[in-house]
Amino acid sequence: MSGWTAAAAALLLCGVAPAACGAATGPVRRRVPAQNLTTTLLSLVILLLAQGYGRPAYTDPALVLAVLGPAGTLLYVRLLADQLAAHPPRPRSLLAVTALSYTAVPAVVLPLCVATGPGRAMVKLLVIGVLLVLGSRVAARAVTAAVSAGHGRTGPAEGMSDG
Amino acid sequence: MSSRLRLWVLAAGGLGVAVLFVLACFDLPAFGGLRHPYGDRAVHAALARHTANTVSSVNFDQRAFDTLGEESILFGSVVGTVVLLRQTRDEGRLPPEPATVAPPVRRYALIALPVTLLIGLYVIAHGQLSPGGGFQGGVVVATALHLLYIAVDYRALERIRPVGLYEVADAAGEAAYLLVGTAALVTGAAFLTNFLPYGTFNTLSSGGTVPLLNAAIGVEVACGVVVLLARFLDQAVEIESGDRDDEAEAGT
Amino acid sequence: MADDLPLLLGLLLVAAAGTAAVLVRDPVRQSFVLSLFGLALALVFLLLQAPDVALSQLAVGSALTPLMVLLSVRKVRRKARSERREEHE
Amino acid sequence: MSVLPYLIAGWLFLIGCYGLATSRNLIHAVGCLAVCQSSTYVLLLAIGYRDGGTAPVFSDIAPGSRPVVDPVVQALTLTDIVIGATVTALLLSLVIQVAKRHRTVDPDELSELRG
Repeated sequence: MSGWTAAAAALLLCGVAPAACGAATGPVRRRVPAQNLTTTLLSLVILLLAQGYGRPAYTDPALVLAVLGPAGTLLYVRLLADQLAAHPPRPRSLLAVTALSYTAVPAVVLPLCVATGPGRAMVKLLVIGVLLVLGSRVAARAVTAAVSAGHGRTGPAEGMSDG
Repeated sequence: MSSRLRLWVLAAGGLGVAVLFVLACFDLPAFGGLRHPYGDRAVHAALARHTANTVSSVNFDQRAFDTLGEESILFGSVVGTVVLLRQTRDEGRLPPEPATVAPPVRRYALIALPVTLLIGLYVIAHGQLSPGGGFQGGVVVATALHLLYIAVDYRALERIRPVGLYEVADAAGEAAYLLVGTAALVTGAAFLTNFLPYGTFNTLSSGGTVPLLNAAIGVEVACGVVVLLARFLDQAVEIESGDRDDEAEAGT
Repeated sequence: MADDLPLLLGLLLVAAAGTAAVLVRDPVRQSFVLSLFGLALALVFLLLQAPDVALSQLAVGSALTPLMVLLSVRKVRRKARSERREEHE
Repeated sequence: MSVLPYLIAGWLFLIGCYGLATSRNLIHAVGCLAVCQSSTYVLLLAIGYRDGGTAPVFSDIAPGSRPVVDPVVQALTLTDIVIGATVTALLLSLVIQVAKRHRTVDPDELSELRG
């Protein structure tokens, strides 16, 4: 097993699995940020595996996940805005999730860039990294915005408030 | 049947399946085994036809007829959903409420829309080379369009999404697949034979009819998913059952 | 054995996520678990050396399926809510 | 490890069936059906796996340089995932219709309605 694959397994065990647990249990306010964190970390795991198997072609799923993961999170925020506004997540935990992805993305992408060397593959890696950072940033912002919009509103206008 | 009895029947059936399945597992070729007769032949055939992505070659060349069947299931379920979720006579339409979107979210979604669209098209176009193809790329393209629903609101999405056109394009994708298959008949070969020149290995134009069929599937899947989601969004956002509390708005 | 470690982890993740997806009874909560299940499946497909299939699963599982489930829930609940309002009147 | 992936596939199928049979909400049942469906993907891909093999995609490796896994099962699975999503959509639209006509999505209440 190469070092890259070992790193992927470690990230899977210590990053993706706890994040997935957070997204699978608990209230909606925890699930939405945790879901976004899971997609970000899984995308990094895929990048590590691609390097470990020596197959640049395997980065395509990571690329797709880097754009569709935040899209999924934003959909959740949009459709569950009422529940998020009713029970807003703590700003500190949101900040922690964002900080975690901010550190994890460069910590994985930059060594991969060094390993691949300059070229088309490196540009692709950097694009994925930028998309991941932007995605996790906007996910946190969207949650905050949904919460403040919900407080400004008088009643649930649209959405799925639990009856 | 009482629910208790039902659970017992389920338990008996599940146990039977489990026992038989486990017994069968031990008779299956061991996981990770080295004997894959079909796989080896498929790889050989794909390389002979200059298609770098063997999976695409199997889907759109060696088993193209099977994919036609799969595509028809997709087409059928899109048509079924359209029929089931149409607006009935006793339902009225409420104009969707304009949503307020936070500026950073709007900016991100408006930037991500073309990027996602581009990635989807890349996935479709490189189907015969790298992982991807019409099925995956089509879904990505369709999802990209719905970023507009996140970025602005449902009314903006409706403006760029004439559902009728997408329905026509969906059918056109299905028809294109059939036409490419029929074109093979004109050259004297069997239905859906790969009749075009195979091209240079590992270039965009390689693989003969594979890129064409890939594109046809891409169009069909993308348009089919857009139509599907349009029906669901209509139901969830716009259509109200008019015989209840929305009599006033049911005029349209 | 060490070479199979990521695959083993992925398979266990899939089994756990699948079980959770069935045991979570509320459709909204289930949609979260289903999307995680899709992610875990995509990972296992990649570990089984099937990037095409992983791509397919990611495309479908990350946004499309949860969106359809959430929209259906919204429609069904809105129905129930307008009904309840009617009963109160 | 030699049968574990097969067993996981079997487990997914059984747990999905259990969920289908005990579900109190049709939308939840559709999700359980998706779990059942996924078991076939895991089983098929596990059968096509080869130790030390890599994906049968030759855009970045030379053909013949490394052993590859079975592409046929991958092709079968790949199309079915997308088809499965549209079939899920069809089922969900049936659920919406049921909710419209019978004002409930609980299968038990629905069978009571039939008498």
